Amino acid sequence: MKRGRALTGFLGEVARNLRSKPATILYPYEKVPVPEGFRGRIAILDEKCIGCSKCAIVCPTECIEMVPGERAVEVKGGRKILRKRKPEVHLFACIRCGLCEQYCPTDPKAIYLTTEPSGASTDKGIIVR
Amino acid sequence: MPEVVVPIGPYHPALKEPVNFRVIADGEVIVRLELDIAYNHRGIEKAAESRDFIRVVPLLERICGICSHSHTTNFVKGIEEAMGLTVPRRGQYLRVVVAELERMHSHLLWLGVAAHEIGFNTLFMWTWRDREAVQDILEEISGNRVNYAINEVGGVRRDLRPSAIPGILKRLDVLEKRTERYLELLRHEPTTAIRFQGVGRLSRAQALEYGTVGPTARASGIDYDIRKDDPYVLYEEMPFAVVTNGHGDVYGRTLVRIGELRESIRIIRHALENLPQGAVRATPPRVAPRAEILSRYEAPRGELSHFIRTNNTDRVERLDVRTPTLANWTSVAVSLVGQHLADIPVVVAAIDPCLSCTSRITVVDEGLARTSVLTWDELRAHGIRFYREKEGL
Amino acid sequence: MTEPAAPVTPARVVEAMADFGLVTTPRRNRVRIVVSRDRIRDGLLRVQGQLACDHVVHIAAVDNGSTFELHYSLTGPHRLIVTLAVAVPRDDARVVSVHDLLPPAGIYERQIHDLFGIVFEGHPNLKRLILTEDWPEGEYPLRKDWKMDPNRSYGGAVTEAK
Amino acid sequence: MTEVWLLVLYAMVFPGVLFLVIYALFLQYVDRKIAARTQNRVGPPLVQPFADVVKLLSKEDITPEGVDRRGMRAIPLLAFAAVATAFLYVPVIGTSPFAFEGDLVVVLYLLTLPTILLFVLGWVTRNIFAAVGGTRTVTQLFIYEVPFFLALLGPAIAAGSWSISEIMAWQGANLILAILQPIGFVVALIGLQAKLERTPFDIPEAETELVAGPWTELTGRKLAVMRLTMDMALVAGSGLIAALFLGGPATPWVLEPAWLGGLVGFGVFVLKTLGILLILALVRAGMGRVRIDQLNDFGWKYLATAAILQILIVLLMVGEVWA
Repeated sequence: MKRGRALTGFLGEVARNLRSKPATILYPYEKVPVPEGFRGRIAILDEKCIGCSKCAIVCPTECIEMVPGERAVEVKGGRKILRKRKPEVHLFACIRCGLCEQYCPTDPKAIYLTTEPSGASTDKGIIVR
Repeated sequence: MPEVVVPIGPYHPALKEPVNFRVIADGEVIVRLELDIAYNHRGIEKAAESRDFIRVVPLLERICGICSHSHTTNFVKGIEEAMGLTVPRRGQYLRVVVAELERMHSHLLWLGVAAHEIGFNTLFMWTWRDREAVQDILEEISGNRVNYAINEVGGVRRDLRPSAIPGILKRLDVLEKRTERYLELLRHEPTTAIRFQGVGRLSRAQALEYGTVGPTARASGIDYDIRKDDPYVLYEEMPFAVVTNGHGDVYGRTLVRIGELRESIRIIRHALENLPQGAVRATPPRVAPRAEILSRYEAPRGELSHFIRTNNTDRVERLDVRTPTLANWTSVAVSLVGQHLADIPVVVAAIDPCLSCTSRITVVDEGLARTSVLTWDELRAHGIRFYREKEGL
Repeated sequence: MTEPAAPVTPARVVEAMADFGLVTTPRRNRVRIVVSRDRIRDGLLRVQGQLACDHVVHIAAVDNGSTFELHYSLTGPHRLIVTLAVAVPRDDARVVSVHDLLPPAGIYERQIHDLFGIVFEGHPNLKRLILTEDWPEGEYPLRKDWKMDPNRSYGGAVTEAK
Repeated sequence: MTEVWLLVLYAMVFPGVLFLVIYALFLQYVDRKIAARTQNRVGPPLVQPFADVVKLLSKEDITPEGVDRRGMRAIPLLAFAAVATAFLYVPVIGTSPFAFEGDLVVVLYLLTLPTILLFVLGWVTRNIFAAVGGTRTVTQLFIYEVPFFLALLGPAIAAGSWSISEIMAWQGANLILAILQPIGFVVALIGLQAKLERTPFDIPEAETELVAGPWTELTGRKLAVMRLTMDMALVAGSGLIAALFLGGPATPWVLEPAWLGGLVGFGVFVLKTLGILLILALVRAGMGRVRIDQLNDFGWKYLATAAILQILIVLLMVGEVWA
């Protein structure tokens, strides 16, 4: 008896699925919705960066490289300093853990994760500047 | 029919990860089997010794893609114990929420894999569809669908937005209905019944003798669950029951996992509804004093234990990981003897083996001057030469 | 998993195991006993017999420099973790196998043998488990003094420096 | 249709080989689409099966070392030819012009040929998975073939003829046999499912155990032809069951002109085969794979018994009505 009910339940679901919309989407043509706070592609806000290298130190994959990028920047308290270096990220070595964003001392963050998916590429060496 | 050696793996459609069984079968019945798991060694234990506590957590998360939260929670709670650090209640509750969501997605994934192993692809697709809902919740909480990157020494890295909670609870209701449906289906669908019942049987005594853990042990009637036996991250405040049964076969393990899905939903509901206010993390000291910790955790696959030794520095002196899969392997070899060839996939799958967890330790030669990028032809030539020599051709 | 007559408490473990060596209780449900290398089987038998430990949690190996340390952690229905710590000298890295007392120990011992080079005497199948099959013999990567030899092949095809 | 060129047209174009190939690909599409939709997926586009065949045809064709190259190449072609020939006797528009007394037996044997060839294939390709799969193929053949033949014997006894077209005509005069012989109909459907090695009877090629069973070493063109053969066997098998149990393409009234009758008959054929496919596809979607020993139990205990029971009932009925 119970068995019969379970099986009709199963067949009912099969019939419902035949009528309803598929759960999958045709990916490159339809976009996947991402929630607020999604960890996506990394981005750098160069004018805020003070060149402190904290991001490069905490990065677990060591994908952040500090390169020369001299520029006058404002630090907390309105003081102006001359920064020596700026970060560059090897995009496909980045695991989007967000530690760099967490440890970045500036406000707004000079290095942060966007909500845009990283996507794929045939070029392994893409660098985010 | 004489004895035949059926090589299963390292590349085989039934295995999602590389492992090699040499199955010696007499016709369709298995006589003996030999096991080799050395295909996935990544040197994580060695690498962990050279990273500080901030940078080691994302590494440990990558021991396994499915139980990533288990490894990090187990590690950070060990380090917190060594430091004598108290983690804020809200942080602990969030750890529990993510841990139970992880258990749910792991069990749903397992259910799909088990169904696929017996060729029941509809059930496979359905469970994986529902698993998406769990991952959506995880994505909402942590920003990632796998490898949540939410743990750190001292607490969790992200707070949960209060506005997200009603949506999550609504999704849990749907998942609860689905869980009941799967339970009903597995109990009554004829092909799953004949393929699961009586297959890969382990008696209670055998399960104890071969040191099984997790759902494998609980399906043999052993009441062994670290969440109850050695409570961590406030599990003592959570309402749940340890699911056991006495079937001892693949069917029993399936029932245990589905039962745990239910319990997980209960825990998550409780945790979200009673989420304490306050901070989600405490600031940890930079170094951990000298200590020796055996940290245990009930991962979806069973008891996970990390042996951690710290030595007054900001990194571990030794991290020894014992994964649930390694504990369960011995029992697989035992329970497969005398079974049919056709049962290998489902019996192996029944412990939910996670090989990337188990053989995690090839050495990354960062310091080496030469690059280790091989062209396809070089790799192919090497493979052919190696096996010629090995097989004496 | 039958409870012994007296409930197993840390105090009882201390009492039962006092003749083996230093017994410490680092935490509420953890007991650590230092056992000498020759008495490890006796220790395990005692733990299994008198303290009803029937489940091996972990066999951990640590490199202490001049010695290796093996930690056999067991538990039972009392959920108390009893750890037997055994020191094994580095230049004579041998210890007797306990695969017959604890069947799951067989696979853990293989793993430790593979990574630390500790020989478990009496183990029936001490073959390579974790490392790749073309890993060189006699190299144990988890020893602290292990350094990669740039002139050796550690598996995979050898390519020249670029 | 007595002129030779008409016969050639019939054999080669419509409803012969060309149509068979196209319709086989279409049925594969329907089958995959139904499976996908029950699983809540989108499923393949209409041209996907065709694209698959084209892709496979363009792929590298590998013969394993030490295997007889010509023999291995001949196997898929032989299977293809057997199924294509069998299809000539299956009525698609009206009756088949090749029909003769006894064509039912010929069709059954021709449809068995691909299975036997799969076993041979498994045996010659020197692969352990293929060999085990080949053994399972034959074991399974012994299990389902007897009930399947018995089930198809029922209509022949009832109609008193060994010709598919005659049986069809008999159903036109009486009732369709799915109603008269429901047990036989069900057994025949199960037998067909097993013959086509579809879940729950895909034991010989169980992916998670034997990689692809006898198919393991097939690549490129050989694989394309073999897969096409199995799809064609689906058309031929469902067409056969449609003819024997559902009255085939016959229409209960005579339509004028003749081409209209043919067209309607063809439509009826398509509808009936699609109906049978729907059942087969739902069974495939709704079940897991059984084990060979479990199939043995099921086949001999229940399936064979049911088939024999049906034959006894038919014999009794025939005796009563026509004695």
